[in-house]
Amino acid sequence: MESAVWIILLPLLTAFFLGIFKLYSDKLFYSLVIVSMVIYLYLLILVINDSYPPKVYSIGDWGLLGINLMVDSFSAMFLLIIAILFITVIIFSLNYIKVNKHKFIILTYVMIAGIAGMVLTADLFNLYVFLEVSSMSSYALTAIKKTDKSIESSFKYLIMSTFGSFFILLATILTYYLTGTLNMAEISLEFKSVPFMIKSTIMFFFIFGYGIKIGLVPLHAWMPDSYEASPIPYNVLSSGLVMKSAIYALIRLLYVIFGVEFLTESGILNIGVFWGVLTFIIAHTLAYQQSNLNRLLGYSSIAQIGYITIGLFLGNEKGLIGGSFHILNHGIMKGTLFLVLGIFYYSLKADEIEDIQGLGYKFPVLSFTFVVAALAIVGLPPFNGFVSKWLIIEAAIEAGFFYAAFFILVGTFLSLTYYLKVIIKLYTKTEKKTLIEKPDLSLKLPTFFLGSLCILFGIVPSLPLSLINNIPKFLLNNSEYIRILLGG
Amino acid sequence: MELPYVVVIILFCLGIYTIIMNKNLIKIVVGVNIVESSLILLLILISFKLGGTAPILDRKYELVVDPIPQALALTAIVIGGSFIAVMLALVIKIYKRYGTLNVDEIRKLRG
Amino acid sequence: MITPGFLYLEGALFLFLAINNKIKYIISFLITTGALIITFYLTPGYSLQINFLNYTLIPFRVDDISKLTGLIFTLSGLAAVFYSINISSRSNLQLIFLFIGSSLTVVFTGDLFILYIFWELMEISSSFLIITVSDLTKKTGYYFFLMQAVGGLSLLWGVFLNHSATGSLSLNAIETGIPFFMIAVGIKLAFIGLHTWMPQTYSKVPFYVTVVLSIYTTKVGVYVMYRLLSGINILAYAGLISALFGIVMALKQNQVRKLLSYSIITQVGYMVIGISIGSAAGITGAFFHLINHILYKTVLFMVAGVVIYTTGKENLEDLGILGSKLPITSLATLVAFMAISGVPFFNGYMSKTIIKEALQEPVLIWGLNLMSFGTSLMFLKFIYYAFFQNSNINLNRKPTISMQLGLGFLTIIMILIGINPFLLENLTNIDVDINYFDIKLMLSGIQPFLWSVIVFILLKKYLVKEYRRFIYYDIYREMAKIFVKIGYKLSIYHNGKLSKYLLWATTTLIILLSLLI
Amino acid sequence: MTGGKVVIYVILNMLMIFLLFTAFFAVFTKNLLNSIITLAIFSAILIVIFVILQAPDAALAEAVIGAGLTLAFFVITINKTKDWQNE
Amino acid sequence: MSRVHKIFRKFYKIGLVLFLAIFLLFIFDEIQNLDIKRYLSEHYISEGVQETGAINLVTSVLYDYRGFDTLGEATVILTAAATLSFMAPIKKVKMLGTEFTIIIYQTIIIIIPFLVVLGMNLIFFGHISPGGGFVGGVILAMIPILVTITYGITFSENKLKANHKSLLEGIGAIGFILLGLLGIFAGSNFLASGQANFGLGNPGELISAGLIPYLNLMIGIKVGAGLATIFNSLIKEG
Repeated sequence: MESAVWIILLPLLTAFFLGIFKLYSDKLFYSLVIVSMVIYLYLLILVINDSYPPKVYSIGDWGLLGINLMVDSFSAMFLLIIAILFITVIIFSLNYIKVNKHKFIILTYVMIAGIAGMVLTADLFNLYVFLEVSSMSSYALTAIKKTDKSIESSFKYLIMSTFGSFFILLATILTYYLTGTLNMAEISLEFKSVPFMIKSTIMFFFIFGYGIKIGLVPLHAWMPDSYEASPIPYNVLSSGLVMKSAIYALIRLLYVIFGVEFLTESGILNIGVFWGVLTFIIAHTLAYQQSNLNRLLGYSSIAQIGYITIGLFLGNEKGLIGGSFHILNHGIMKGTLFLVLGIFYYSLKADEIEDIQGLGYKFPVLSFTFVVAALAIVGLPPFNGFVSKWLIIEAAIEAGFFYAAFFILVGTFLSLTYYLKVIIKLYTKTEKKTLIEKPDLSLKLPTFFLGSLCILFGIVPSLPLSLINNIPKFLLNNSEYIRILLGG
Repeated sequence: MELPYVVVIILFCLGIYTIIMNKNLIKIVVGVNIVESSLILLLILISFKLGGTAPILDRKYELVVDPIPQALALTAIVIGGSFIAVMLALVIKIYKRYGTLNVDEIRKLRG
Repeated sequence: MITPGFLYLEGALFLFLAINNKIKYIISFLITTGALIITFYLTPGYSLQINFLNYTLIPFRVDDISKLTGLIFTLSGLAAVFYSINISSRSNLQLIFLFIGSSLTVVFTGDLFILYIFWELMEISSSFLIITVSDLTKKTGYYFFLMQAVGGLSLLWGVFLNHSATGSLSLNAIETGIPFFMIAVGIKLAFIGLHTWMPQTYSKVPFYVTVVLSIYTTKVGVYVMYRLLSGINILAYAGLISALFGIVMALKQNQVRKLLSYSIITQVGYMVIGISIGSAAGITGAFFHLINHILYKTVLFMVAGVVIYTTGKENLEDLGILGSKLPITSLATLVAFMAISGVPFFNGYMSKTIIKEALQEPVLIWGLNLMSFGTSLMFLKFIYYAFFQNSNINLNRKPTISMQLGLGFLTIIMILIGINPFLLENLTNIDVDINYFDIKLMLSGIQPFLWSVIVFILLKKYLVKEYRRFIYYDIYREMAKIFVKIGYKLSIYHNGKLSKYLLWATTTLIILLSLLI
Repeated sequence: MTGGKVVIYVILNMLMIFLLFTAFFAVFTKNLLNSIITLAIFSAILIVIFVILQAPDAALAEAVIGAGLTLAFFVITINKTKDWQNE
Repeated sequence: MSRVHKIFRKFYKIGLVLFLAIFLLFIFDEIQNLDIKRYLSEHYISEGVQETGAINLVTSVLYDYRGFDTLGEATVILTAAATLSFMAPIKKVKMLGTEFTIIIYQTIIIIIPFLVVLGMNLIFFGHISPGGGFVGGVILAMIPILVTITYGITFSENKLKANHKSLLEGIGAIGFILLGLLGIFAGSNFLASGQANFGLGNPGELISAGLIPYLNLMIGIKVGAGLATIFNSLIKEG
């Protein structure tokens, strides 16, 4: 299992080398970007392939004394998202980004390293450190356009998210104080003897801290701003990876450290489901009001996070599968939407709803991709969003949360209202617009790739599900996970 | 309950209070700094054992304080320092763009 | 997989190859006739299964009713496609193929999952057809799509409830969630109260789209109603009420396609009554009526289309173009009129008779008479404008050959069925032992028509006079207004003040912590 | 415990009180420069506390980063934004 | 916004914070009277010196047991430096614009060598005495910072180019990872020094503790360069 650590090291090394190369030669810079990207893809596939049964990699060969990385199906699913989105975004941004291109690519690599660390690590403080790495690069990427709005949104993001990470750090310290260790498995063994009150307090600190980074209503307020003001390739990663990595870490902590029995008895599952419903209802209602497309898609991302939260907080097998599948699908669908929007912005600086009027006849294929992704994210068959929503609703009914299941359908209707608004504007004829710049293949290819995945995963959902179906084994009964992590 | 922990809690809440209460950006950063210091102090406190010596074992020792939280504290200090640097840079930028340090007047993004 | 539905769906794909018109004709001809032939040679009882996400689904299953419906769908599909093939653009033709294909799949499906999926596909394709077909129909398409989406989602919710209760996805085991199925079907059927999408849509979109939509949308609703909710007697009275409502509304219209769409509501009333009786005779009558109704209503919409195509206007006065100037169209109009008002020796008569024979309750029987009375009344208005009102409009272009082909084709079939009603029975070996040409039946069938003629002659000046556009209160728009208002209030709250956001965050934290105490 | 330890203990608690005072002053003073300087004193007291708590590494790090660099950053910020009247 | 409303908001916020404080007090009080286990740190204290060869346990934890965290925080500093450097505009801005007396200038020149020695000392004796890469690096970073403060940004940028700083930073970071990779090449895992039996030497000497001194050096270079970059960019802000 040598390659697990490379998942984190390769982007870091690449970023550092790029930092040196950008001083000297552009050719070297871009060739290194391409090469490392290809190698990284290969490594990811390698790790994803032998992710079952889970493997443990111990940094410095210290075993339980040091930091361990662990790859199980949940992390493998997330690595799959990284593999899909990261590659496409890098290819896309090679031509798209105009200002601070080198810095953008370097920071993206750093962010990917941080996210990979969050995904793989099995150590509490290490999780915090990598969270800070990815957050720091996210603030930088949000501010990278250096316009007023981007600076402002980056500052808001920074303050809010630091506010959250205080509580994460506090909870981490308390956990160490109570258990004397930082390894997740040992913590969860020690936690058996910790009184209920303190345990649930620590849990609430974790939930609050990560909730700000996830963007659950009403902790979401920084998020649409950052979407509106940051470059579109980063928006893809932000909606696909940053929010998702936070919810990944939260779920990992809740299910592995605290265990599902504690979650049920402390009633956090009900709170989570209710919170998810609240989140997507309010986010959909707000998204209808937006005139800026980035902002609209941002609110829609918050809403989708609501669905994912419901799925993952149901605490049953189907729910975990559906939620994880929706994480993957939402990354793909929102990525497609953002990339199409990016091409529109690239070719005629259009990011308001008014500006895209009539583009359906100027870019027929791109608009078709947009429509497909929009219908998929609304959750209409036969696209991938429908399958995961079906799974989530079924799980909700199975767990007895009928109101959640019903409101998911209401949310589907609400999301249709604003996406249909955009689509109709897209297909409303208007006077000729002049292209500022013609989009070339390196912009269109990633977009079509993601769009085709929307249809493929909708018609043949068994492809990703074969990987995802193993997830509940190690989350629902964490004893399995603990046994493997302890090297038993 | 010992006084130092009370101090830690008071500092923590004071920082939170500053962040959510104060309208001045620099004051907000000051609050962030105070919260981080309080957390570092907490780390050092939980590492401390009465009568323990520093974790540098070049002489005879009978009781040594816990080295792990100190290492974590080091990490936390460095991370906090870099965060504060970024925050201050953003504050300067915002001041140059918006001409104000009042947090409520920085609202080009809304809705 | 060569089922008629999938044949149409593949046809939608093949049309990407259609670089010029000839290939377009060839592909459309092959697909439509092929589907017709396949459907004709289907053997009832045949079914196939696939596995999808640990369900076993039955995407294709044939029995008598579905074969009958499939036949009429493919037949009218052939007619509709050739009626509109010249006028519509290629992408719209693809959408039409998609629409027809998905409705055929719905007809032949064997479980709720596939049913839902293709139900949604129908609504998506039809909505995009409406949206992309012209610039005037954007708002209409938006309304249509949202309305249909509500139907689809309530169907889905019903499916979920039923699945969680019974654990099976089969069409026969409907136990819970009946109201949601009712809402779904009712929206498709343009039931009273849920009908608001229909008149505006059918009157705004181009006429060939109206033809296609009017063939499939409501009829699929009828078919699914038969599958899921047959034999719920109370629905018969509801169908009666909605039919009478349709008559009242139709008599107030002075635009051809609005009148026709309200008369659809009326005609659907017949089928709802027939299905809700639940007896075999009633269901057979309903489906024969479905066939006949598709035939003559399609013809009438095609006539309206010809009028629009030739004169460019579509008020009832413009029907004066009919008559000597358009011989074939006028003939078709007369036949369709006789058929729809249930005159013996025309096809409307037979199915109405079957339904009437299947009824027991006197209320329903009298309601049925009233319905046929009103129907012939409204179409007398139609005919009056068409022939008896001397008008001096002259056509500015001649109807295309393909239009007249589609028109004539259907008219001939209508006449055949009318003269030999046993044709349908032999075709789908269902026999209802009714002697259609028994004098008593014929009298009872002709009576409403004669009454309506008399009434029309007496009350002509009230019926023919110009009504202003009938204003009605649309509750759904009001709900939408409320939704938008709430959203506006919420977005005002996000006023960009960081301190406010932090306050929200802290409050959330405190709420979370106070849950512990 | 022995006398020395008692003395240390008392000193520690007094330093804690000072820490609180400095923190409150840094927060509630109107003049930004004062609050920054107070923050430096705050860090200084923190360093002493760390030393008393047997954490020389943390003390050094706090000295150079917390007291040194952060103060410099703050001073620069104040200097860049000094032409803004505080209320 | 009316005055009453304002006052209400103020008290509301104070109430929230007070609630939080009381809650935390309660929780800490609960925690105080639990028995705490420290077997991990006890293992470090008893075995750490033999296992890592570093006398300073904090350093051994920071660079050997939990070296991965150190890599992460080094990355954080690098990211911060990159962020500030792209946010800083190209044009140079004088800072305070105050002129110092000759004494200051001379003193700085005299101080610099001492700072170098101090920083290097802290770095290289990091595994023996308090200090280590971070502290030493900051001390090294003080040199360009002082130069900037006294002689102005232009002068210091001429003395030590920004490119060179970022080059140094990259070298430091890459060196850290490469040293870690030595472990893999030696047949063990990433960042293994003791396990991959690099000579631990006997504790207390300068050349001991396997990789730790070199890791210290790398981190020192990196942190120094990074913080100098951060400072200069902050000076150039606006």
